[in-house]
Amino acid sequence: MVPIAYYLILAAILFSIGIAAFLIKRNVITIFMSIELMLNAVNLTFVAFSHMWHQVSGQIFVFFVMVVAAAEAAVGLAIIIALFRSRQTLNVDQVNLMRN
Amino acid sequence: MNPNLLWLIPLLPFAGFLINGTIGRKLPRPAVSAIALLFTAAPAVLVAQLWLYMKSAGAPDAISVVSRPWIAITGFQVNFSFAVDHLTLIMLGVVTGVGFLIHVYSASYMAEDEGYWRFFAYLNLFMFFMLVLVLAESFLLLFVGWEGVGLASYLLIGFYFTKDSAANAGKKAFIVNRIGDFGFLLAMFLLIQHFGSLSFSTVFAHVPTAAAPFTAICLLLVLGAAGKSAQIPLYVWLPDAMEGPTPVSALIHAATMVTAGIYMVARCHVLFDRSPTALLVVACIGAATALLAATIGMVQHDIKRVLAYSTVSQLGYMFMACGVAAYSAAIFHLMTHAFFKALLFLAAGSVIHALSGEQDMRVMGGLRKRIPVTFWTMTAGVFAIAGIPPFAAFFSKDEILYQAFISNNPLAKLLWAVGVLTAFLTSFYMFRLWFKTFFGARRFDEDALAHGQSTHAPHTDAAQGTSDPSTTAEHDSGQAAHPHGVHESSWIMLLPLVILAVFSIIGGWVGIPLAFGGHNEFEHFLHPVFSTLPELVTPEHFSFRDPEPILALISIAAALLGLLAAYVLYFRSPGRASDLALKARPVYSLLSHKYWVDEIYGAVLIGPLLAFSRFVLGGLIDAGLVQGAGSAAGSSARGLGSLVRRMQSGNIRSYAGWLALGAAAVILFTLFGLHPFHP
Amino acid sequence: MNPDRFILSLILLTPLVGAAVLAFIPEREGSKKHHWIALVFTLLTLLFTLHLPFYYIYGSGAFQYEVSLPWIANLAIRYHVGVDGLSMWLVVLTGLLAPLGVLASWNAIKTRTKTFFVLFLLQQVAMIGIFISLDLFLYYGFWELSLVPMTLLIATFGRTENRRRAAIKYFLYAFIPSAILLVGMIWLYVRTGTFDFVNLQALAAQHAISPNGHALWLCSLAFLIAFAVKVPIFPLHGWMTDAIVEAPTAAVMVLVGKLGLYSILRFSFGLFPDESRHIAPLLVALGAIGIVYGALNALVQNDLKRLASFSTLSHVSFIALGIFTFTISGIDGGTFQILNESLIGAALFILLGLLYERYGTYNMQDYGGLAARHPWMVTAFVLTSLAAVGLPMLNGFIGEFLILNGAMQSITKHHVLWTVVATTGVILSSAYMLWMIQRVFYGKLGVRPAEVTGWDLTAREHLELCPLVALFLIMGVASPFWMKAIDTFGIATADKLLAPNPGKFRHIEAETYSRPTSFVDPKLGADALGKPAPPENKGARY
Amino acid sequence: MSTNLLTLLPELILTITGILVMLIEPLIAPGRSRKPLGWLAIFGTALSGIAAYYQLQITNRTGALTGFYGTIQVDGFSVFFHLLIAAVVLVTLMGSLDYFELPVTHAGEYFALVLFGSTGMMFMTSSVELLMVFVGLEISSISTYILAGFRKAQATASESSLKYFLLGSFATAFFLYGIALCFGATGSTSIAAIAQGLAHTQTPLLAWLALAMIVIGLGFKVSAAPFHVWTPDVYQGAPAPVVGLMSTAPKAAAFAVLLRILYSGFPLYQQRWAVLIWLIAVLSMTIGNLGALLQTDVKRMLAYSSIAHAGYLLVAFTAFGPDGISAACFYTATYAAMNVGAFLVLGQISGFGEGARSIDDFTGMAARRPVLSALLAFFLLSLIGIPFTGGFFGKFYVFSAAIHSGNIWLAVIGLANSGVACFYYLRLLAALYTRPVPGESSVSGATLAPARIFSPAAGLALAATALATLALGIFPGRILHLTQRLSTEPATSGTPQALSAPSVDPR
Amino acid sequence: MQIALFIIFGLLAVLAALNLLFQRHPINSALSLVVVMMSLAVLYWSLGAEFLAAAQVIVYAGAVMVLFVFVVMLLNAGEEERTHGSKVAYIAGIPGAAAIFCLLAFVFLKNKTALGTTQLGGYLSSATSNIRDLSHVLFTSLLLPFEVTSILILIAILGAVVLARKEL
Repeated sequence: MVPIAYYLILAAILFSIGIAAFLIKRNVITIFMSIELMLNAVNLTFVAFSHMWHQVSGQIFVFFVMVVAAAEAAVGLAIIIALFRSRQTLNVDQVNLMRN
Repeated sequence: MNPNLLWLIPLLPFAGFLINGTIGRKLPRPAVSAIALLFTAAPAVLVAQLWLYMKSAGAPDAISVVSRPWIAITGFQVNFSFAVDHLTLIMLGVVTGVGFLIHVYSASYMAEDEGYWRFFAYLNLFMFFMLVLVLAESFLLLFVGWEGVGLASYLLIGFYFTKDSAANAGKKAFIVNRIGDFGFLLAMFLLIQHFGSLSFSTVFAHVPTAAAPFTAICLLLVLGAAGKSAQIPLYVWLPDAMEGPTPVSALIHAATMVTAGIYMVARCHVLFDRSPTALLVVACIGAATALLAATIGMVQHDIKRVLAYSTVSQLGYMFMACGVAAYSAAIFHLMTHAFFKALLFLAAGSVIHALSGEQDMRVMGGLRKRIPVTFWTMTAGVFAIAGIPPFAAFFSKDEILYQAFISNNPLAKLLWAVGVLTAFLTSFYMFRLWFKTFFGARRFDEDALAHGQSTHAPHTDAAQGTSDPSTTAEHDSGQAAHPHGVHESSWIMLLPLVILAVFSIIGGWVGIPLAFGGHNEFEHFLHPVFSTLPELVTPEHFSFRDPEPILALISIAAALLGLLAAYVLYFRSPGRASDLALKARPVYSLLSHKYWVDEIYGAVLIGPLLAFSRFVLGGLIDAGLVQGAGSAAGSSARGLGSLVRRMQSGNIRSYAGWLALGAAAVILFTLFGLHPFHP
Repeated sequence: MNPDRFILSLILLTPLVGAAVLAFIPEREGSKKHHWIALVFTLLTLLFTLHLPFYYIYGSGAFQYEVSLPWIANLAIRYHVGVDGLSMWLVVLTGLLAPLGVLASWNAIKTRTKTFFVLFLLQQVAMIGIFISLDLFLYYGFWELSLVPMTLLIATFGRTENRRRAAIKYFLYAFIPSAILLVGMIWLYVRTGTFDFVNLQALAAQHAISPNGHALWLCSLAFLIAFAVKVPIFPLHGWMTDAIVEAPTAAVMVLVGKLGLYSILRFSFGLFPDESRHIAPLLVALGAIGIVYGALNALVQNDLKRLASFSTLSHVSFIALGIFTFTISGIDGGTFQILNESLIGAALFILLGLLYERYGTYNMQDYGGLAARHPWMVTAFVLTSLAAVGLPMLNGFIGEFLILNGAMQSITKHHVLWTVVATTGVILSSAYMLWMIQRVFYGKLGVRPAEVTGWDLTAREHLELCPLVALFLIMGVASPFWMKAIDTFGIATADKLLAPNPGKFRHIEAETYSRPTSFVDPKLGADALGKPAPPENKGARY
Repeated sequence: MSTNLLTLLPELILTITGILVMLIEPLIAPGRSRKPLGWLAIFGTALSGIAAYYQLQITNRTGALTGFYGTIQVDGFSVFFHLLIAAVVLVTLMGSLDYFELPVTHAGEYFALVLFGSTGMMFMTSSVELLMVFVGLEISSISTYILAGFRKAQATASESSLKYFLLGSFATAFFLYGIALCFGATGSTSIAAIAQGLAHTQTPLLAWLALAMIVIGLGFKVSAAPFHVWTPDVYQGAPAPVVGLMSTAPKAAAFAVLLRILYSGFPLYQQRWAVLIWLIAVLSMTIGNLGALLQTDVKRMLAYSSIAHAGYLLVAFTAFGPDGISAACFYTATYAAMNVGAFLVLGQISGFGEGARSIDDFTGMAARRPVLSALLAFFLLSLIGIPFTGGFFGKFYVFSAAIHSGNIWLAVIGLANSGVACFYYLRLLAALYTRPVPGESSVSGATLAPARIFSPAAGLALAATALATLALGIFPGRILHLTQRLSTEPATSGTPQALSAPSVDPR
Repeated sequence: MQIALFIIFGLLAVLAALNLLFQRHPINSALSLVVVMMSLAVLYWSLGAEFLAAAQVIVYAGAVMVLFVFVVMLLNAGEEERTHGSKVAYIAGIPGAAAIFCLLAFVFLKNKTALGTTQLGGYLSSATSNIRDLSHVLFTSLLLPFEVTSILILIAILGAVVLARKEL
């Protein structure tokens, strides 16, 4: 008998931690991980609503999010590698050639 | 007589101007002067014919011609229209007659000048505008002539444009005249407002019944007249105008143009008669100017300047006459003045010519024998202006003084007293000029003159046309061009002098008042024009209680007193004048500096105006506010822009921070935002 | 085939075709090919514009040579062009100034001639478009378009290093208010569903545009401010000096005045009669202040072009003053003065350009004593200056006289005060113009002329100046030829805005000066000149 | 042809072409030019454009087509965007044929990525199912992430790519969250069903939250303030033709999605989102224009300008009803034409090496590259909104829609903004045409791409964009007609089919 | 039962997430993320999404995270340095994140009753799984997205190749 709202709040907590991690972390890979964390939070929301509405489409959505996350991971990590090659750093604070 | 010939009167000189102005440079000098003379003589002939016609029995009081409209908008129309009545006729006679004589004189006087063709083109242009002025049948057309003669005056004063003083004087003349025109324009606007027309006939026909601000209109017109006729406070340009060649001074700045103001006031007498205040102002201005200019004239050394101040002073007389509603007296004096002042200037020109350009009276003297014709003609002029009977000005000046005395003007007696005092001063300074120039010892260096070098005037050293024209700054340069000893002028120059001298003597006889047994034909002649005045004094009403003879005696006495004073100071004991000047040093200095009027104008009006323009308008408002508003807007936009730039730190984390903040804001707004349409 | 149907489109298209032709002709160093082609096209345009006055029906105040075709049907936007008494002469004027501009650039523009003439012709297209458009959308198109070639001309051919800044400044000053103008126009469109000026004017006359007076008021302000900046009217002239100082002669000739003033007359007065009347006292005051302000500033300039720019400000302020008096005299005079101002300004700037070509400076202190060297130039210069200061018998006088007269007859607040203030401009203008002449042409030979040998006007330069000078004289003497068209507009506009006050002005029949006893038929003189001139003071309205 | 296939036709053609490109790529020797692949891609894109036009003819006759269980809907609205995207891609491909110089490989992949990415964009515009939208969005996003970092040699390229990727994913998470909440509020992810569900939802707060999240996610994609921060950096680092592409086509698609979701998904909350969009529009216009004022890098400046243009476009959203949609579609088209054109010119002028970057580098360019300068000037004028260009008519249409709906002050702000905007466009414009200061050459010839005559393809592309920009300004009638017709469609889109019916109840 | 699962794994997920936040070495963070994912898998299962639970473990925790760890290893990423990058992230971002959380929580709590609760036993008591329904929907009404995902994956491969390949 757990209220759906609790699941949602749990998801919100994770989502917010994800945002916070994006803001605080300096390592590009960790920042990327925090995005994954946010996506997971959204997934939890989907599943909770899916449960609430008795509809599988929410779950299918999660399934697609996983696929997309995987694809993004592939591309994102490739980008990170490319960046590392040209800059020799993973610290986002040093990735600010372009500004203003 | 075909009235369309009226068009020709001004247009012929204009044709002369066009011919000489465009191709004159390529023509030989005789051709230039022939053209100019021809196109000046022809109008004179026409005017003579007109005169004969108008004098003949049964002739209309006025003839007029009207052209197609010049300005035509709904509700307001101005045509080119000329009209000739007796007033115009006198003016036409003066302008064409004196004008022609001066043209003749110039042909010789300017013979050596490089800008010969230009000079005659300008002179013809002046004739055109002056004739338009006097022929005009509407205020606007009169204004055309008014401005036009100002233009011609500007061009002729600045004829020796390479000389800064000449260019300055021309500019000053034009601008000061423009101040007068400012008043004239405003007066015209008021006339349109209240009469719906600028035609003399229309306006004057409605004046008796109309309720218009006549005082305002008249005062504005007076401002215009004061500018043109060199009255206080706008007289300052006329003395400077002597920078122009002497014939110009004679024609424009003595005989014709400067009298336009008097002509205009006389022409508008219907308006002035409705406003006693304006008349009073006119009279006061006239009297004050007459006195002021006469006092200054006493201490001038430049022969032309003496004459210039005398012109201002005489114009003051005419103004005063207008101010006491003695318009025909004013016009009478205008006419005689045209004769004798033109004569004086031309004779002065002859003197200058004789001395190869020298104008300073202090280095003249004893010329009586050397240039006898000039001397005798000049003498006629001097006696005329001094008011010695029976010379012309005696009658006209006397008429003015008499009219002032008997007028119902509250200041009548004072005006008369000022007039008499001025008459004394006039006589004094004119005889001073006469004595200093023609009598006494020779004060010039004849050898130097013979070699073309003046001990006094450094500006006569370079001969025109022989050196770089741009560096040649000549004063009446035609004179310096042929350095030789003191000599009498050619007969071409002397002939006009003689003719004018004759007129200076007999010119006043047409207006001998009844008191002296005359018929005052002049006044009768003008009667149709000034018919609103009370009926003329007829012999039946004549009585010996009339003060005219006594007044005349007083003014003759004043003139003789002036002669005597000048005789004592400048002939009998020439040193006494300078002693007197030393004794009364402050007064002398005040007079010789012309009451510091130019300086006061400079310091009070022009200087502050320029400073205000430069610093307040140019600096504070234009650079500060107008430009500053733009740049302030620009820089504030840039400031905001740099804020936006600072948002863009280049750091991904800060970008995410903005995103998060923005997201929070959007969510917040969506949930709790203002929803005007939503409960 | 009746050319009336397409003459306006032809006038509009000819320079456009010219620009296109020029754009495809390769440019070679030192070649005058582009000059000639531009000259041919501008002359062709002039020729076409001359059709207008010759076949114009002068009695009618309606739009003529009208064409109205659907353009963007979905939004009721039409290609609607036509001219009336206000715009007809302006079109001719634009046609006239273009060849003169080309001639004035003959030697001044040596490099990048293609760019120059393409832009120049485009500028002409835009200006003609502005004058003939009767559809608000079409009008706005040309209005904004007119900014572009000018901006580029200034940026490309500006004289000093400041040119880029000046160009941007000009554009910004003109564009930002125009953007707000667009809001006003769209608002009108939304309210009425039409962009057609004729329809809108009819609606405005019936007060049927919007019952919301407040919105209407704001809308009229949007219009007025956009136009006033372009004119420029006194405090909004921040762009002007820099632009004039930088721009090449041919561009300056068409830079100031007529577009904005025309637009005020056409659109502000046509669409917002009541609002315009409301704001008239302010504009009259600004006009009068602008006259004096411009004149006083001109008095203290050392740079010839800056002086000319302030004198231009003074002159356009005259016109603004005149049209906002809402009197026939003021509006007629103002409209006529637009023509005069353009011609005089053109002549003045051409002359300054010629001086610059010879001596390479606009600094007056470097000049002096040129009159002896360039008699023809000084003649043209003096004539132009005299026309500018309003010497009678030259064109400037008639405009200024009617304007000031209108100001005096107006019933706006404090009109007498402003008339007096404005009339002082007559004094001041002569002061600065004559001072300029003196400093440039009179006195001793100046620094620059002493170093450089100049030459008097060449045949081509005579060709540039002679038509202008001739026009000064002709327009000064025969103004009714122009005025009869302008007056139809004046009547229509002033009537609507200001009901005649029959009590104030008395109806006066003009009469001839001659007495009945005259032996001459007074008409005789008139007949001899070709046409009787019966005075036609039908109902004195001012 | 089955309906399903017909609804997919353009996407299908693009996909197949992309696969062909990838298949042929290894067959070309490493050192050889990849141009044939480019031509293939161009051919495929053109074909898909024709297919989209064919779809338009079909829908003209039969009305909207739906396919694949109602996940996609082909109507005038989607076809309009299909055509637009196809056109943008076509022009970009033509313009970038010569862009990749030989030592730089991956030209084949570039063409394939562009093709696949445009497939995703097309899917976005035609789908009425949020899952499909999401997948399409990811396809287009990921391909643009990659394309942004294509000039790997430049340090800025990978940085640009990384920033875009990280922040894009961050925003995607929000978008996704929005979809989740939407699903939570209505029990469906089909747009039509959402609209129905919202009518009687128990949890309107959730729906509002969903609305906010979706606006955030899509706001990021269209680079509307305050979600614009990535734009300048990414545009600056990315290759010019790619910027041209990604500032227009994905944006157009995102706008299409936003239009569909807002107008047909959330019509009930119109007042609520209208105010929100109002604010975002004002903020975007203002920040975009102010930010651009001080820029010296041309691409960065144009990036800010694209933020501002997103703001102008959003103005149209606030005009309720068909007017707004029509205006938004029209503006998208004009914006695409002029912006792609501008970036193509930049690419042609500065080349792959990007020799000319700052405004000063362009000083006096008109003397050296007259045609390109004239074209750039023309595009800049259109961006300013000078009449007789598409930019003007678009702006005019947008603001007249806004005024029509009573948003006069929004129009005033917007147009005042466009006044500010002209300052920075003019700086570039004036620089192009100013004579360079003598003695101080702006850019040495070496850093510039050699002043070659650009290839016929690029010339064609430039001519096409310029003509389109001009035509949209002078004869906007046809496009206007189309957008006005389609403007009624999003509101009726999506017949709720399978998804709206409660799925199998587990019990 | 369910509440116990929720509390335990929910707490675990939050703690692991916080650990991700506070760990300075990326490997530690990665492992924390794995813990989060595992916990979520349990929660999915408790909400009746068995298939997702499995997929979460296999795809996410298994494949994706391995990739992460691999890259961390490949790039030899060490502990992150303390650099002073952005104040905005702290000044604007953290309050923003907090505000987002508060707003979300506010909405969820406000609608707590309307959202209802999980049925005790729900899927857990059901003998059948929902995989059939899932696959039915996936291959009928959501067939197109499923197919189109292949393009996505293709792009990902392409991109990875393009970006990660060393230039000559």
